[in-house]
Amino acid sequence: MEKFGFTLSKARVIDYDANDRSVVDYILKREPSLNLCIECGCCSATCTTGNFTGFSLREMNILLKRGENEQVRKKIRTCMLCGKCSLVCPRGVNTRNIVFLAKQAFQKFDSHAV
Amino acid sequence: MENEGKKKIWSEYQKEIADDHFFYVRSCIRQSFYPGSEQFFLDFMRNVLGKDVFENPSHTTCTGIGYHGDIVPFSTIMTVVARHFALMKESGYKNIAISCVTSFGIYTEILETWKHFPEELEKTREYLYKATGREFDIPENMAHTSDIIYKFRNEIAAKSKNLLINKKTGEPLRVVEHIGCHYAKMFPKFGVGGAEFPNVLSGMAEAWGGEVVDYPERRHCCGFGFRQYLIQANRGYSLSNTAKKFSSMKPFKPDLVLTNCPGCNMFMDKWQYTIKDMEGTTYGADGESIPVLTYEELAGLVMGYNPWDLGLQFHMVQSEPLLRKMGIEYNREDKFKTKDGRQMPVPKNLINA
Amino acid sequence: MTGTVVVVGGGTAGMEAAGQLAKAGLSVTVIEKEKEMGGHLKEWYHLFPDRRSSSEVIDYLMDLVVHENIKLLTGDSVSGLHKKGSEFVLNTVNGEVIHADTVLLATGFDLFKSERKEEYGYGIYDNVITSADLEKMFRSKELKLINGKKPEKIGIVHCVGSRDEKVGNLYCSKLCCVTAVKQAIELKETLSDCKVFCFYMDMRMGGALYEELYRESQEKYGIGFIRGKVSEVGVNISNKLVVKVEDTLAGRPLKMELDMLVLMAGMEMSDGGAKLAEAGKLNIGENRFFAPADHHFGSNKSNVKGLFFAGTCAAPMNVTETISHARGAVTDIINYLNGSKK
Amino acid sequence: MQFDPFVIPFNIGLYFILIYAVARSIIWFRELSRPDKLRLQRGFFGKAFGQSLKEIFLESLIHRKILKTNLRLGYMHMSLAFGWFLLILFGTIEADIFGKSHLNAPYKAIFFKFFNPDHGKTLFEAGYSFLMDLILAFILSGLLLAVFKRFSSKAVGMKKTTRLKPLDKVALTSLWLIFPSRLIAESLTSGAYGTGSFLTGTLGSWLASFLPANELAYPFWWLYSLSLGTFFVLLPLTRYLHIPTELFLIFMRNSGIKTGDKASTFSEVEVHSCSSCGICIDQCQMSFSAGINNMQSAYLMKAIRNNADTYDIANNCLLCGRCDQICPVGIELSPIRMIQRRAGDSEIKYMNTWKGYFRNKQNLSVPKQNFKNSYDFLPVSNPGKADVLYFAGCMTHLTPSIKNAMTMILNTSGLNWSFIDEKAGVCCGRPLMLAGQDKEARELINYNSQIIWKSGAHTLVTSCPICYKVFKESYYLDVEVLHHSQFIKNLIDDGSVKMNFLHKSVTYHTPCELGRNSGVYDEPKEVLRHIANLETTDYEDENSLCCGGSLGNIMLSQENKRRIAADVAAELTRKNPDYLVTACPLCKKTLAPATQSKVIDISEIVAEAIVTTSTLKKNPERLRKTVKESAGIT
Repeated sequence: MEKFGFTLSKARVIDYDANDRSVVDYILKREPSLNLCIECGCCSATCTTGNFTGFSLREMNILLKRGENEQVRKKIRTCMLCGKCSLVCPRGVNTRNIVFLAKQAFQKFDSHAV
Repeated sequence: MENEGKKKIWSEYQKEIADDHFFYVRSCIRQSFYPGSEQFFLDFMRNVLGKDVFENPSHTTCTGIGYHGDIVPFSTIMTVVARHFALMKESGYKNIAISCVTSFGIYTEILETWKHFPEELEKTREYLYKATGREFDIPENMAHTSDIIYKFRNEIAAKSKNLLINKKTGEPLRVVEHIGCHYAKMFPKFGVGGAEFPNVLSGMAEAWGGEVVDYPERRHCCGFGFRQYLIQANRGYSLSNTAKKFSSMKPFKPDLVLTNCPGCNMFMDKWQYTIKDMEGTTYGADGESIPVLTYEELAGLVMGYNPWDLGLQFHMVQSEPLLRKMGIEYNREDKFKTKDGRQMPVPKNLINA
Repeated sequence: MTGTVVVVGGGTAGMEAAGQLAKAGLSVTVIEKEKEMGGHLKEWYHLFPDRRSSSEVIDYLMDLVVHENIKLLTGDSVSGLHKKGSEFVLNTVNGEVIHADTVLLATGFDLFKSERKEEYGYGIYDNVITSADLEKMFRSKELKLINGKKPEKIGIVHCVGSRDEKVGNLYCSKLCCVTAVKQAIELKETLSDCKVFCFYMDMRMGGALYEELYRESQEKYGIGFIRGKVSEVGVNISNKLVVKVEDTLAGRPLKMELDMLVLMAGMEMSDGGAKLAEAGKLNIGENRFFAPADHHFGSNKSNVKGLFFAGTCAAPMNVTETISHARGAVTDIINYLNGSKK
Repeated sequence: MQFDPFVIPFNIGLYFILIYAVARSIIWFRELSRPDKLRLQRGFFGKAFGQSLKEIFLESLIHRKILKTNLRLGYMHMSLAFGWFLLILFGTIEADIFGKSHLNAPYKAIFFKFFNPDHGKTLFEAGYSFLMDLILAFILSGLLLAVFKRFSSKAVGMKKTTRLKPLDKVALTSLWLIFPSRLIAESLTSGAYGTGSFLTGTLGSWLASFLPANELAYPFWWLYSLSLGTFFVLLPLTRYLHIPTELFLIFMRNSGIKTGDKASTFSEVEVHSCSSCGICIDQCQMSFSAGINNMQSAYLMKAIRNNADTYDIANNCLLCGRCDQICPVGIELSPIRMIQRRAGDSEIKYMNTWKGYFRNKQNLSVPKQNFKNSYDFLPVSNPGKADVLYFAGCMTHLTPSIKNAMTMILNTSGLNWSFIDEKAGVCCGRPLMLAGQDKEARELINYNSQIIWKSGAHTLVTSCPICYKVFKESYYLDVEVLHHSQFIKNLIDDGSVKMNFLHKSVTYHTPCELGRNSGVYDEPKEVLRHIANLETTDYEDENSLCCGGSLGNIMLSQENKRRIAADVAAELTRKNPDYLVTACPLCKKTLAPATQSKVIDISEIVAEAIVTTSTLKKNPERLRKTVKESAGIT
């Protein structure tokens, strides 16, 4: 690239149809309450981990739904499963189980990939 | 459904295009990168249609690139444009024909500004007078030269020697039309067919037998973006936008890209080379790159001009594949010969050659 | 009591008001430009939030207007309106000249012409339709694409022609959100295995039971909601629609292939209403609907004494609100006539 | 030498099961961890042996615990187990005394009547026959109940009963056939020979009156032998394995072996000791409040025995510990559930070889390492020095009233204290553990431990029982860990705070994590008795209910949580107390919306009752008075 002094960067666009939503399907099958999220952000606001890092459950929900799994894969490891999010959710989303299942899905699919 | 719908929109966006007596203002980069284009326009207007097209040697750049590069302030560029109007007045013309979409955008922007803020107009008159002692009138009719070619597209079709049809298969050629953002996106009423479904180039392509393809990123910028290009470290943005656009049109297997903007033409042409060089991607059918032509160059081909007189050899993406499809004879030897037959140095890395 | 009233417009508001006025003993003339009474309600399939059939409401209104005190002039419209002293004189296109003590304008609304949002390609791309078109499909039980196939992925765009200064409408049409949710549910009921996405700027679920419907759409039907206004629509090589939108909650642009796109066209002041406003020198608001004399206790009163209005010619409102607004107008008219036209 | 071919099936069965038992116990013993081996040996030759025998008698035969909780069900189990035991015992004696020779092969005792048909003529013999008939009748009565239970579990006073797998059905039928066939066989023989007592004799003579008794007897003796044989051979494949296994369990437990935190011989013995009596199902709130009847411990044990997927069962549980409390076999159910959760995907599956008679462990694990949590983002924190640390915990931060109350109490106590998670607290780690993610939890535990060590405190007070349990059990700290109810109790005892008596009636909800799971029952109640009128409820101490909000259940929907909470709140507010007091922020948060009555934490009511230092300054003689005196109560 030094030949040009600049590079060709990948588009930031979420290509919905190209993305892999197997993780969110896995979760929805077991925890349909994920559908109820209205992205109010209450969970992220109270989040114990969010107090220290940029981890946002709200963001995670949406990225999972869009199949943007890679970002979630990294961040979700910082969740402490303390369950405050479930207590504050106005829509009764079982957020704790969603995190739990997401981790599980990643683990399952990773190990299958191996 | 599609065409009826578009016609309906076009009917709402028809603009007055003068018929004769044009004051012609050139484009800075076209005359250096694609010299055949303006050459053809003048030749076609004067010698084929016998129109009066006047050029004033004291005409300068509109400083649009400087303006969009945040170097030239608005008051300055207004004065520069005012000077052009003054030159036009002095040469006794009322219809301005602008060869460059960037300039065209600047002119429309300035005219709109003056309309909504007359005080700016007065200031500009004052600046110009103080600086040059000149006075000016606002043109009665302002057209981009692609508007004018659009106006006379059927005359060209009538005189055509080669149509946009694949000689072998008889299929119409698939044309991607790319309208420069500054042509109508700012002020749809100044563009033939408006901003969303412009007709100025598609009209030509269809009149000359081609088939226009609509693809998801049709409206997307060519990637020039002035500032993004002018700073080397930022050129990645420019390049990435062009790549996005081409990968969106790739499935349609276009035979050529038709542009009406010097910048677009340059970037869609040269970035194809860069992308190919960087990661080996090409966007045309069977591994070729897509020739990018200006409307004058295409009109020239349709009317049977010699491709080398039109300066097609000065593109990064060579147009031989297109010429073959259209069944146009060309002479390999003459390709890089001057008029008086001297051999010019042959550039390396040409694509499609 | 006695008195004559002309009701302009035979839609929900006009019919309700006419019926109530007639009951009160006033002699009423209703002028409706269409051949049939009923207005927009005729084109609608089901109503939110309870999804009852709109025809039931029409039947109710029809019963109301069949009354000896009511004279129906269908297929006619007002060409002139002026006030002589305390009396109004109306000329109709069919040449009728009507004198009346009061006039009630119930000229309703026009749906926003979606062609004006050129970037959505309504009337250009196959399978870009409006909410009204979709209702027609539901009524005719023929929910399919131009090529006759069943759509598998459907997008719904909220706020088409509402909250959009580019088309000169700054106001919220108020019903599109809930209509979108209602239609999304009906789509899922008709085609259970198709995916439905709503592209919204805000979910404005203000009315009674609207939020519950929204929740149901997520819980029971798994409708997807993507916050962001569609910026442009194109077609790809397989002739599928491609929408570009920013998923504002992910903070990233998003592109999605769709088989069908439904535009939630907003409400605008009807042309008829606008003409009358000019003819009768009536004040209109920034939103181009009739401007009420007072926003709190004069929402049926115009700036001309004895001239009232009811329903969606005053502002976007749903059927329930329209009927209440019409009844409000009736009270104002009766008071006006009792109060010897002060 | 008396012999008849029909005894062969029985003999096969008997010797098979004996050999099997020996082999199985050897395998299990081999699999025991070294310390457990030692424990077992010590236990075997120590007083544990005596205890075990006693317990075997009381539990395995008499089924005392079941009798306590459910008389009819207890009777059913007792009649079968104890009755059969007596039958064998006295049968052997009978064979020994009245038989032709002494020290007979076992089958003699079982088929005594066949080999001595005319036995029972003399008075003494008749008396003995009477005893034998009595025992048989006792068993049959139990059997009758068992048959009822199958068809309507209400008959034995149970709401729910466990579902069976086919093999169980076969074994069950053979079990059911044993005693009726014996009855008929004996009766017919007696009938033929005019012997037998009130049961066999009467039935016999009646049958003989219209049937060829002697001819008919023989096939029934075959049936008797066959059903015995079949039952013994199938035993290891069915839940009836619990009958012998329970003996091992009792020995092991009395020798001090515990379940531990991963699968072991002991946990396997426990799993096999479950008789699927179903008492845990009736005890489970998931069942009677939320109507979920597929995840109770009996089903978990069965799923493990059948190598089924235990994921949903293991995770869909409140871990309230009510079933551990009631289990008549004394299986440590929650620990076993936790083993399943920890195992997650990397579970050790038991592959059946030899049609399941012996199971060899096979690790079908999915490596968990590739997806571990990381908390390296946690900042280094340096708390100030203090004697007492207060750790509110995540949940308490959602109930600020508790935080404020505790702050007020701690300030009044005049102790040098510091609030370690006031600004930014880190989770205690228990929630991760409950989800079976101990490794991850360890990271948080280490982080919090650092803070606590640095502070140099001697006491750690928590408001949340969840934190309390983990601090107490899983942290290695040199501080005294107290739940705030205990802490307050101490303050009152050593007089460092004074209370006013509130003329208010309260009921107390024991949080699972504090009560059953940590054994703290009395301190909160004593505190409450000290300052208010504490009403009792039907669900005290071990029998207390779970609020439904438990972090133990990761799957339960909000809707079902609400249903459980509603039932609990209703039960605890029957007497319309002024306050429903609990000692857990999560319980408070869960119960509060489920009832009209005011739900508060014990710290809040204490804060209400506490005498602030300022008032003490104003009237110093308040110091001398007791709470009740100052309230004018004698």
